[in-house]
Amino acid sequence: MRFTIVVQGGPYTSQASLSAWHFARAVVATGHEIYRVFFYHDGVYNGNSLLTPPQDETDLHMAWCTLGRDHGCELVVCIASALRRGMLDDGEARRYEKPLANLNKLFIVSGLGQLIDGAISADRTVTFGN
Amino acid sequence: MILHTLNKSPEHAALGRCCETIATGDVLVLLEDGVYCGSAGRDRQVGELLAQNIAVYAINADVQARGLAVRMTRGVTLIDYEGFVQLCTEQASSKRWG
Amino acid sequence: MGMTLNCDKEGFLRQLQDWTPEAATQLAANEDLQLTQEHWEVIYLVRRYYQTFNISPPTRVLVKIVGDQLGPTKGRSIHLMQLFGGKPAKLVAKIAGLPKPTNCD
Amino acid sequence: MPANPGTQNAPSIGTTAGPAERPNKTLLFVQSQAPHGTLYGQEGLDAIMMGSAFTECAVLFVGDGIYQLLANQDTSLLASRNYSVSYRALADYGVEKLYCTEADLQQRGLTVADLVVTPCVIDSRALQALMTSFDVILDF
Repeated sequence: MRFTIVVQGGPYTSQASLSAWHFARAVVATGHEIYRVFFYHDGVYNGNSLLTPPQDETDLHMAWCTLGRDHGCELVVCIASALRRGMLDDGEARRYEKPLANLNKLFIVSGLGQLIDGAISADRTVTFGN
Repeated sequence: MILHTLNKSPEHAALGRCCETIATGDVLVLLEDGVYCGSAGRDRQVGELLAQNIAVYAINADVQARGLAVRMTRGVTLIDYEGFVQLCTEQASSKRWG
Repeated sequence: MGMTLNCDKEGFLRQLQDWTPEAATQLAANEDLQLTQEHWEVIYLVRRYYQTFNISPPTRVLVKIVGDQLGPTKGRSIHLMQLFGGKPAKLVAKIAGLPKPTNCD
Repeated sequence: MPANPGTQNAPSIGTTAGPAERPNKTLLFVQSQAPHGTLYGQEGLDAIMMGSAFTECAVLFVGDGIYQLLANQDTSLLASRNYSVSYRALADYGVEKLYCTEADLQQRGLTVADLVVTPCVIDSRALQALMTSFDVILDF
């Protein structure tokens, strides 16, 4: 089956994104497919390449990156949620004349249409929030 | 049928709303702080669900992390995340309470 | 000639309260567009809609409300594209002094 | 920063892919948070409006979520977005089906006359049937 996973919680604020990551790994491990991980609301903070947790804590940002890289799983950040929370890729940083971009390049900035497409196209949609 | 997830402790109104809405054939997965709803002394509503033959599961990692392994209500089934995924495939949709 | 407006690189007003009809004329001129009566009725409709509902309508909804309020012959995307080009909601937002749309639709 | 093989293949943005070739799944959006205390309601409404461009959508207000529809919200002193009035535009987006429960209204001393739009008031049995009748539930 194909899963869309919606992540609404920010890392290190609630457990939502840690749960979502465990769930995503289990989807892959059980032979199912991740159609898309959609980061919405505070979930967009998971894409922040500047996150620097202590070395003896799980690096959730890198954990998502590993999942995206090793399993080709699509990590999509909602553009409207991301912009208002200061999560920008190079293109948006230029567009809004901001001094830097902090969104990891493994994350794709896209519109809310990708949430709806994910919900419609996947066999199952599971939401993690706080 | 629907897989309900609950990630709040019994302090929170989410438990009551979930229990009012859940129907026969649905399943409940307790995760994060939701696992307290299935622990000794806090399990009244979950006990009622079990009595109605509604299956209640709890994420083992959350149970272990909170020191609840010896305090969970009999009848609540501990699952890992793979089990969670399996339950999702068996239910038509999922609903988050929190 | 032309007034000096405080716009960003994409030609959107930085401060929405700077909007005036004269500003709209200049914003349109920046896009090589000369506003006619048919443009103005859409501009004012969209501003009213924004002030009433606190949202900028996407093209699909713009077509509907133009149809509802200005008549079915105008409530067609072809009419709005003739007036405001290929992405009517975006250009209308710019000229009518509505918030810059996110690259969402 | 890790190398990125995927970005060049980023999907096109927003609604460019038409809904026609998709399975016609229906979406139930659930609003469960009071307005202003969190951004869930506002961002949930954005999702509802986007959803309406794709498929049949309905909105269920549960618990404190019904407060999002309370009339006379004035956010000018707060300097926050008053999106309660935006719900009145949902019909223009083709979203006509709004639901709440009698119990949630009663517990809060509300009637539909207190709301900016008029949702369909249902009981808890109908609530179960409603949730089961949609293909996907999106919670906010």
